[in-house]
Amino acid sequence: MTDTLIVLALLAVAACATGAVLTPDPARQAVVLSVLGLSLALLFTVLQAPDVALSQLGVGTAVTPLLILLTVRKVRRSPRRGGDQEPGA
Amino acid sequence: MGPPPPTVALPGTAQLPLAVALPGTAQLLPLAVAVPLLGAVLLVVAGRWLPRPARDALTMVCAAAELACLALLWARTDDGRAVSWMGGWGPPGGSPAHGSQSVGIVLVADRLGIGMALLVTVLTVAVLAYSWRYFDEPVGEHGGVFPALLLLFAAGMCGFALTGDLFDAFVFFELMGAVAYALTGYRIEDPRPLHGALAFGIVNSLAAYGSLLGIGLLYARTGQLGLAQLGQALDTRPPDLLVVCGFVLVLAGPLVKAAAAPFHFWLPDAHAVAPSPVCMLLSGVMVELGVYGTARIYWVAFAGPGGVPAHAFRDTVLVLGAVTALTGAVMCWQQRHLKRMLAFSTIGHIGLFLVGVALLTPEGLVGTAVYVAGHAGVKAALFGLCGLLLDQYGSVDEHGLHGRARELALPGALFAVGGLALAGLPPFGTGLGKSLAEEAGGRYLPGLLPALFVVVSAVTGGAVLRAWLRVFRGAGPTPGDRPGEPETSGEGEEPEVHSPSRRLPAPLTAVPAALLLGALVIGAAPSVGRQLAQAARLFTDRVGYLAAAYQGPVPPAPQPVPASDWTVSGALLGLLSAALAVALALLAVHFVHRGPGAALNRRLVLPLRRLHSGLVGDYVTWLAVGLAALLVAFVAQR
Amino acid sequence: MSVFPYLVAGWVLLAGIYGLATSRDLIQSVGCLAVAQSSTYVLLLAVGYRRGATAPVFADLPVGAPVVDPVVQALALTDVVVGATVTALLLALVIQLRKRHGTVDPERLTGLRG
Amino acid sequence: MSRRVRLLLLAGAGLVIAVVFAAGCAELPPFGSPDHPYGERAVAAALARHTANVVSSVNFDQRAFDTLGEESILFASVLGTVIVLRPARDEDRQEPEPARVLPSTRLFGALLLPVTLLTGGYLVAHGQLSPGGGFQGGVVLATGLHLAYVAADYLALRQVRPLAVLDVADALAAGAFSVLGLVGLVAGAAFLSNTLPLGTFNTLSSGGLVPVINAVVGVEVASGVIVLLAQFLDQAVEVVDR
Amino acid sequence: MRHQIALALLTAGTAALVLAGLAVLRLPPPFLRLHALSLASTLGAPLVVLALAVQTGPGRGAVKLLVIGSLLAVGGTVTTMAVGRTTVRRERPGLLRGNQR
Amino acid sequence: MNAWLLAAAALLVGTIGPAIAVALHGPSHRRLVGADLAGTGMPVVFLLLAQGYSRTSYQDLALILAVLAPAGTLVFTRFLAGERG
Repeated sequence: MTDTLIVLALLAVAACATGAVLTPDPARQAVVLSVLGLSLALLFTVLQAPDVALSQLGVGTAVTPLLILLTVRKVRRSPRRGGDQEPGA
Repeated sequence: MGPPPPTVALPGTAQLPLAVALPGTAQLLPLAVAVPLLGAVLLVVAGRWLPRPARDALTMVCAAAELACLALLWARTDDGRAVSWMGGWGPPGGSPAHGSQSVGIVLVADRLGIGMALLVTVLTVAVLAYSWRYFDEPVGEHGGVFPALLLLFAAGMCGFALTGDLFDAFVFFELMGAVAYALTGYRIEDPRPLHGALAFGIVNSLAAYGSLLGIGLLYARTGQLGLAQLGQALDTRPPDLLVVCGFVLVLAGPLVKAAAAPFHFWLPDAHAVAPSPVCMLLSGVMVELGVYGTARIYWVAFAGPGGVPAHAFRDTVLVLGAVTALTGAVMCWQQRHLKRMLAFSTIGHIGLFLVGVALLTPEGLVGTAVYVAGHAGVKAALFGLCGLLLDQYGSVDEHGLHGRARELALPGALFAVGGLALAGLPPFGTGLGKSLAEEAGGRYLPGLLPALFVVVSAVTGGAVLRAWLRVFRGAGPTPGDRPGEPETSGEGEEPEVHSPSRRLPAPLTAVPAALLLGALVIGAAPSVGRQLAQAARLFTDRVGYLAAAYQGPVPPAPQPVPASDWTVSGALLGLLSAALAVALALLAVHFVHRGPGAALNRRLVLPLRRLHSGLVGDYVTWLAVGLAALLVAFVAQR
Repeated sequence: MSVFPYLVAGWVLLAGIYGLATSRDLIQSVGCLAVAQSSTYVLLLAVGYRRGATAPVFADLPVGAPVVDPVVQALALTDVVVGATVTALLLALVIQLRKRHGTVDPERLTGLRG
Repeated sequence: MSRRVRLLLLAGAGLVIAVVFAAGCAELPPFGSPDHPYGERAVAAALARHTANVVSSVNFDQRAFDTLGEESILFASVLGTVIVLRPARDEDRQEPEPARVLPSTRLFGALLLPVTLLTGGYLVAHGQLSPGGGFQGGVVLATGLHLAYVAADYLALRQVRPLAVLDVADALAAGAFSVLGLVGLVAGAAFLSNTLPLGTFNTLSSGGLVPVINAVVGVEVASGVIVLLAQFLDQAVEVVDR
Repeated sequence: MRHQIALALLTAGTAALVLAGLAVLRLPPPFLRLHALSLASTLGAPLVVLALAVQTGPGRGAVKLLVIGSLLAVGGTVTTMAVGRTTVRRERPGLLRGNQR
Repeated sequence: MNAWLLAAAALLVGTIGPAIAVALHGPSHRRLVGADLAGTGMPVVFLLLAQGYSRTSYQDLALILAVLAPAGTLVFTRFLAGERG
């Protein structure tokens, strides 16, 4: 059973990581990265590393995506390249 | 259960009578890291209130304390090693038999490691003196941040040089990396520094993560993180693919830091654009620490029977070094952006250092050590002089500055001397190092390796002399632009200081002069070479390192102390490369349009220049290609 | 199963490298760098795992119970901090770069070449 | 280098790396193997020092020097970010407008803010007993503070965030770590040695130096991350080109 | 007996959460997906938490679980509303003309 | 093998899996639905794991996530809505 859980968590991590690098738009990537952070935290928990999982929750799901989002917002709001919205939105 | 018996590590060396007042040898090691850290904190806290002179003085005091600490350490270690277990977590019971049973981090300093740390600190002091009146630094809230970052940089580099633990080395690697990215992007008003800093940051971080993966693999195999413990544990079974894979991955970080081709692309981008005082540190010592790290990791952990075979390391790194040296030299010759030219010349010399290390002999190592020390002085002086040009004319473009710096007599003379010293003119340290390394290389590949040394140092020195002739002497016609070719011009730089009409500040000339003098002393004073020769012998003594890290009695080093004196052939070769450099420079300046090499240029040089595209994606690709090539090379020679 | 976790770590690293090499947006590059870094966590913690063991926290555990390797966890913890701060620094550089260059597309940054 | 060439090179290199890495992994001890010599030693050492959370013991006692380096990286990155994002000569600050927020969001944020701060404090305080510690708690504290931004707006956040104080706190905490190391030297032991009384196993004050370093790290991480996020928020919300 | 109740609650909660997951996956219209979200946070998660609390029995542990459960329910509801608002703005800008900028 | 771990595995397949799948496709606000679902489902998984491994201290993970995940989602909705402030 524990092995099944570990395999599931590993698959989630691999899927999210692959999805994150294949997402060219940074705002969308930020969403995927936050899910990647969650999957990593899950993996760490099933690997019996709650300490690392906790910091991953803080960093991976909150701080890093927030920083990326703030950067995206700053970059998109700068006036020198007006009207540059998220493609497909 | 009670607390374990205190396992306080005591130094293996005799205590001087002074030791009552001064910290013990083992205590000096962590102090060398803690002093600049504390200094940085002080500066950040006090910097917002202190006026600039007080801040500069405080910075100097911290750097001087660090210097004193390391000098004391150098004096105390003599022909031995200082060992310090952090937190007192040494081998249980302090017994060497349990050396592999410790849980802590060990700092191990021999004179090469201390020497690197000393070099870091001396250059930091020089940089602080240089930037005394250099920047218009931000005031108020951000006051003191620049010197604080410099001190943190020094702490990171010293920690990396002194640590005897692989993961700890990674941490300090990242510390110097993070500070270096910030310092490179320091001039935010100019777009190019930010571009260069970003390429630097991404490529270096990626390589560091590669290193960490390697550390993970090696930990899984051995259950150790200390270099000595790791080496001993690896020796318990024959090497396999895992060891090769771990070795190459671990080396990714140091080799990228050392800018070995094809991991070097970030370096010219970063060094061309970083503030000149920062370039002095980056080119003078940080890049060399990559070579140092490579050598240390190989020697302690992988030189045993369970590691990587010596012939594999020697041949692979020799090729790597030669490719790096040639790439650096060719690209250096092509530059008109003076700082970028110096950056490529650093790559050329790094290639030579790698060749010297790859010989795996104390002779090659002492040559490299002297060369590194001399090169640090010369290269830092040249970057300082470029900063002076930037300060006075707002440009570092060889073509744009043509003849404009005629009135700067003393800086001009220093620049010329720097070029000659870079080419290996005796009796500069660069010349002595080159001669020693040539001799050691000649014993392995007669003719070929000495020729490599002569050619690379002549071309890089020649490029500097060419720039000197044009910028400071106004010689020859002004070269035209080369349309359609990839090129970085040095014009339109945001000046680093915003009062260009002022008088030339004295430190901008005095510091380069002092640095050149230092490079001269390294070559001319025989005691420097002799001490480094002893240090090199100690460095190559793996058994001794392991014993010292385990706090056991250290057997005397088996090899004899390598020679470290000038030889006639070495001096002649130094003169030859200096003469070649002068000839190349004169040819380039006066016969600029009549080159027979136009076809060669189009076929070979232009594609090479195109590869330096400034694209992070390309650089990452080359990083992967380089790693794959190293893997193939080491697997094939297993 | 005996090597699958290690292979996932390798896969994540290669995915990160691929993302970095093909990225057309520097913010996205920094995200890819974070992905590449997560491979190190996966490898370290996989190395430290021990079947049938639990977390090395003895507050609610009898002394002597089998636990997984605490050292790699400490290393991974250090690594997480390092990664987050370096990401922040790189993103700060991207912001300034955008201000000065007007673009975050690496292909349009042509100031440094040759 | 064209995109095609780059991809081809990358594919080739990736293939080689993948093959060698996989072959190397095959030589590793199989996943989940019971053999962890360093881990065993670390567990014994932590128990001997009365620290229930062995990871905290490794981070703050046995390998505290790593953590010193790590905190310096944090400190340096915060400094670097502050200096890179410092206001340039051609930029202005613009007072942000109050934002419109759903009433449910506002209420939720106001409720959650104290809960988050409490949770963060709890995580820091229990670092040597249960999973968590200075780093994790610090991040939660810092993120929690930004709930004020989510729930109300930037103006509200600025009122609960004494940035200058946090700036200094970050630096002082970084310095305190080194000073704690020096305490060992002054006491005649090694750098960063655990010279404090070890206390009773499984209580808040057990572990000697561990809870102290833990608290210092908590302060540094919390203030550092807040300053870091503040820089980015400033950029995203306040700073405009002139 | 307590264990049986816990298992029953667990089964129900898990079923609700899985149903929500499948619904999010299978329902193409974005607004219907939001219903699935609220199913997860207001029914699935609290049921599972309740199961755990029943299994733990009265005491501090159960209180902590219930606190977490209520946080989940409240947080899930609030975020669902916020996600809903964003979805509306992006997909049907006309619906919320008053809030448009 | 116990019921709690079994339920956790079921949630991973039935809830987290679809959440990841949704988070990997479409424009940001649709991905957000997946992220939100993962943010709701994952704390439950953590609680189940804590019970299944008989380690109550793992519950802190769920607590932290229950506090942080809504904050993260709210930040996303705020920025993706394209409003200022």
